[in-house]
Amino acid sequence: GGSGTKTETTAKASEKAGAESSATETKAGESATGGKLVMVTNAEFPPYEFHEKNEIVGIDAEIAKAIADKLGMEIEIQDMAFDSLIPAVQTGKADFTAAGMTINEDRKKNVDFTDTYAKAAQVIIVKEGSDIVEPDNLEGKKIGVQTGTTGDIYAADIKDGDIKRYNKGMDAVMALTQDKIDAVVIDREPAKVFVKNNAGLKVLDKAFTEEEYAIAVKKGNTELLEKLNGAIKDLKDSGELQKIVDKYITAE
Amino acid sequence: MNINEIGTPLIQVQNLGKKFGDMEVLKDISVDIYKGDVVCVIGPSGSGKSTFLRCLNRLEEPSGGHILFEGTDIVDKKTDIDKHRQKMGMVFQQFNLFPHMTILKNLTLAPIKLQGKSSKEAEEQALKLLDKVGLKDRANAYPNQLSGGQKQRIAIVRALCMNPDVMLFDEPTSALDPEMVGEVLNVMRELAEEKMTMVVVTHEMGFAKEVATRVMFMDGGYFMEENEPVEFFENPKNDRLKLFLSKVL
Amino acid sequence: MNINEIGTPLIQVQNLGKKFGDMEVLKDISVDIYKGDVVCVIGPSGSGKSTFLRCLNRLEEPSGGHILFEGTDIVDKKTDIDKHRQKMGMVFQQFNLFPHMTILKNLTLAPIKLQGKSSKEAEEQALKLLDKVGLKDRANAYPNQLSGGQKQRIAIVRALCMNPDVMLFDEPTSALDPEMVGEVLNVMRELAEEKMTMVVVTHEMGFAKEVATRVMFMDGGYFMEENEPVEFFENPKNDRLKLFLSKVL
Amino acid sequence: MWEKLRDDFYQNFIVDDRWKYIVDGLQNTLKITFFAVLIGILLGFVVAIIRSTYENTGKLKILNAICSVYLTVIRGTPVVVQLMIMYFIIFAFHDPGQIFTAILAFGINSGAYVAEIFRSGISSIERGQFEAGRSLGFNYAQTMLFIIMPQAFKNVVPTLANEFIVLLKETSVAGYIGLQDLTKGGDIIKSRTYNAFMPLISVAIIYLIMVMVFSYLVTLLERRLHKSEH
Amino acid sequence: MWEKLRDDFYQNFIVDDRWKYIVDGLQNTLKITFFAVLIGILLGFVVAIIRSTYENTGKLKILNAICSVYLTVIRGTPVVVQLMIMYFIIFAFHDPGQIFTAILAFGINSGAYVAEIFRSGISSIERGQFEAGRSLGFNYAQTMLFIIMPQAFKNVVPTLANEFIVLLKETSVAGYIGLQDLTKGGDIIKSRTYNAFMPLISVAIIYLIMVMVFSYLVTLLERRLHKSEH
Ligand SMILES: Nc1ncnc2c1ncn2[C@@H]1O[C@H](COP(=O)(O)OP(=O)(O)OP(=O)(O)O)[C@@H](O)[C@H]1O
Ligand SMILES: Nc1ncnc2c1ncn2[C@@H]1O[C@H](COP(=O)(O)OP(=O)(O)OP(=O)(O)O)[C@@H](O)[C@H]1O
Ligand SMILES: [Mg+2]
Ligand SMILES: [Mg+2]
Repeated sequence: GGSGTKTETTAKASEKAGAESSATETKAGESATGGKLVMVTNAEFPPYEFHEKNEIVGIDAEIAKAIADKLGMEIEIQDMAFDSLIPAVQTGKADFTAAGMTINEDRKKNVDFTDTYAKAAQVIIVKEGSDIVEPDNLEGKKIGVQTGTTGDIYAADIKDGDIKRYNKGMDAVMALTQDKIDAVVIDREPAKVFVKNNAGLKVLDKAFTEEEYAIAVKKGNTELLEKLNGAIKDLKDSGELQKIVDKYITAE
Repeated sequence: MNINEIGTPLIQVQNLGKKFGDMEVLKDISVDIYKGDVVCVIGPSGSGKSTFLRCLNRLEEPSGGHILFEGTDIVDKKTDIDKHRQKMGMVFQQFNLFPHMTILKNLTLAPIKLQGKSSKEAEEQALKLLDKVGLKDRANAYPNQLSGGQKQRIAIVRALCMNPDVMLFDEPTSALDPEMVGEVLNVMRELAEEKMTMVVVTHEMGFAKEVATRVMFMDGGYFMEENEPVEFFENPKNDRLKLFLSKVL
Repeated sequence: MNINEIGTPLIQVQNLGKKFGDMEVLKDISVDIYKGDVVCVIGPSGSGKSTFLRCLNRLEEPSGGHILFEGTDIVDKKTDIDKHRQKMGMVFQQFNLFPHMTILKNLTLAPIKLQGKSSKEAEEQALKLLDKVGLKDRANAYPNQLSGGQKQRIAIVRALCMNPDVMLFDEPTSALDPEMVGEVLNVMRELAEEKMTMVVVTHEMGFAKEVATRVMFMDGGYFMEENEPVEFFENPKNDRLKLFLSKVL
Repeated sequence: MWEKLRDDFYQNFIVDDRWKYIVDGLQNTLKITFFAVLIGILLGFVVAIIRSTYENTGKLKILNAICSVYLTVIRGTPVVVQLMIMYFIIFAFHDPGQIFTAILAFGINSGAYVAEIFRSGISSIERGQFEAGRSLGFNYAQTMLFIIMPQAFKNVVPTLANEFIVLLKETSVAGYIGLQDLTKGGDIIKSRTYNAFMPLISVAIIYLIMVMVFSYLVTLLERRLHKSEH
Repeated sequence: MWEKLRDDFYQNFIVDDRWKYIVDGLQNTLKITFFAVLIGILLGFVVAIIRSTYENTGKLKILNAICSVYLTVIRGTPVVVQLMIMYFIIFAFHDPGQIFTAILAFGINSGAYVAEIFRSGISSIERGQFEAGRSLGFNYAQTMLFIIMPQAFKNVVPTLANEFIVLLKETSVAGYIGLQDLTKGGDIIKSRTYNAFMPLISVAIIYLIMVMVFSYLVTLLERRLHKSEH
């Protein structure tokens, strides 16, 4: 993160937002605030976004900061439940959301997505020694997901699946370690982090689905969308994007 | 008959009726109360004594009839009843002193707020009256620090502080321990001697006999009998009154 | 002196003391109550009359002294007080009928549960007693459907249904409308005529004069004076008693 | 406007049978509430008896101390924290199912409040009733059983019935342990349709209707108790 | 065991200054609770006055009807649903900040309960007080102002103080709108350390201490009010 783009934890940040947005009320436009971009995310999704040292950090957070730097704007990151992210963007509470969000048709109806910035997949976490070895084994099992994620949406199609929807991926993982459920379907990178931090868990080799992440903005906000796409392209071309990803992912 | 019957009555009750829902508690009551009258109302429980008294200052809204107080029909909705109530002191069985104020504050609140008296003026008057009932030294006490008899004497003084033209009493001694009844009745007796007009609902037959100018027997929503005290108690005519007197005397 | 002073007393109160915290309400009281005695206790409010009466069946735990009831010291913690209470009927100022039961159930509950009587037996006795107080037709009513005087008569019958050896009354008519006092006193009068042993805290001087075998004046935690009713009321010796009588008579 | 509402309705409830989230959630909400109330009443009753007995007789000292701790802890912490502790800590190594966990957590929570309802019910019975019982010769337990309890219970029935309403609303945080109750049902729809209005308002209306119907029943009950002759 | 606890403590609170999540969260919790109570008392007072006036005099009919709807809706739905409606629907197009939204939602919720506290405070004053005031010649408003309200207010002060405790616990669901309150603070730590015990129990203990301290203050207050001579 560069200077002047320090993220803050939600509470402080939002207070500041309140104060500043009233000060810059005159600048009516698509963006919720003036010279500042408000991003919402669900900061329980390592390595893409998570709390560390009273900041929200992670791949998405850093990409967002880099984009803001490119656009010469300030960035402010707010944390909320995953299923609230799109409503927050739709209602203008935030300018965009970068939250390891997969592009899908339903979402496209409600928000506009930028070009993708990462490949992703929904994978299956199980306990070591589990009899679940591939996606087809999930039939009839208790499956934990995070409410509103693509994992949740696709898991709903599993035959006889007993879906337990948690507000946070971590709660699903904790339920798995406590044998309350049989498997967790969640995005690959967070899955790796969870498995690393919790002994006795593993990620199945075969992914549940393959997909792509993108940033979402309010429907019709083409001005911002184009700016974001431009910035993402720059970041990709300059290799900066890869550097950010490497910092969080390939280190292990 | 009545020695006080001179000039127009202070209170003229005309065809007063009061219903609670379907229950007719007062039925077509007409009675005149003159200046200086001490009217004692007796009768069995539930006969409507309190209701009658409370209609007099419209604490109960009459269902029919008129009550002329100093010439004004106070049953009329257009009458500013608050104004007339200032001239009608009321004393309750349960005292109803204001527990969050000192005695002095209890006595001066209404004169100050309603009659525009200065604190000083109001307090002087209050202390004078307190002295008369022997409670001057309790001026700064709170009601809960007083005995029942003391509370009731304060309640009487509170009403007197407004310089009322008539005093209404609803069983003022019924909530008192027996040895305190006397001190309250004494205050009322003095009031009567000073020619205060009074309407007193009471079970104290001795008081009625001695102090009243007229005693009225209420039963079933009517005044069944009315007379001077001696005649009333020694020569009751109505059967129900006879029965009632046989029980309580 | 006392016509009933034959044999051992039914209740022997010896050096009875009672404190509430630091306040000594009863101070070293000794008195004997004989079979057939009708003891009336009078005195100013707060003098300890109720406390004395309630110590007699240990509704209040005495702080000192002994109470021998039929020879057993009921102050002793080892005594099964529940057993002795069955022999001591108690009548309260506030009636304390059980509002969730019919009159008949009120009367038969204790005899059935405590004396092992059959329902039939208990009901027969209850109805007989109800008849005596003129309330047989209300057997299936609930307490709230009765007047105060009726309630108190039922409360007396409830105590009588246990065939007690003594009846304790705590101001049984103080909560009643005046015209209902008589009916309750009549029942008590009959009981006295049947030689029931009774201890009665009361403000009804007429009753005490007429019915009591002994009248006691309590003040400041002592019995200040005790005498036969005529002497007691006509020749009071104690100054405080004189003052008290002057107020209430 | 009308068009839009109809379209929203279609999107939020008809497509993919999304109304099922609501219906399933409602069932769970009712199930949890009902059983939690039962546990709460049972627990509260026992605690109230222990505390009243201790207050009146000085007996049951240790049980009373335990009850005090229970009341302090449960009344001193938010129910959602209790729920999570129940799920992630107490049942860390054994899973009795989310519904059961929720029932237990809400039941134990409710018990602490019901205990106070019962206790105030008992102490609302005039002391004279107790004395009348004792003076007839009944012992403490008999007096409670025959005389105090029947009256106390009648007094608190409406308040107890109200506890159902209180719990109905409280269970709305059950989603914290991944359980799909009514509120979570709305949440799930919201996460599918990215539309907050329709699911949230619908959920609110369903709660409102349930509370109003139940309040009405409580009123009827109160009136009947009032009318009954005793 | 002891070692493990110390280690857990270090992991959960010391590493990365994680205790800050708790402290920040606690601040938000207190801030929300405090201001929500203020709003609640203000709102509840106004509503209670309107309803009492209507009951006693038949005036203010329309205001009274509005109050009825307010009470029914707020008391008929869970606070967490109200919070989400406030955030996602009512403030859909203008964001006053999460803290402000929470304060408003909890304040409006509290107001409905406080109104009932006030109303029962008013109706706990014996009718005789009202009649004594009126019979001296005071009008309705004067009687309320000089005689009823001062007594009612004194009666309900402890219950009002209690409302602070109630709200303190209720704000634990503020995390639903992404706000970092005390409970959410513990959640964040939990999501970093994969350890439920230490953060959850710590959060519970902090709530418990706050509630106990505040309850104690309420008791002191009650005693003082009781002692005061009036
Ligand atoms: N507010 C009310 N609503 C309905 N009924 C009432 C009301 N006030 C009084 N009553 C009924 O009106 C009748 C007369 O009551 P009132 O209080 O005037 O009697 P009373 O003669 O004063 O009796 P007491 O000697 O017991 O005071 C009673 O039957 C009573 O129940
Ligand atoms: N449970 C109690 N705790 C503390 N003090 C009490 C208690 N019961 C009675 N007292 C006090 O003991 C004193 C005597 O009370 P008691 O009820 O025996 O008087 P009493 O003669 O029956 O009066 P009354 O005629 O008013 O019934 C009073 O000062 C009273 O305040
Ligand atoms: Mg009356
Ligand atoms: Mg007494």
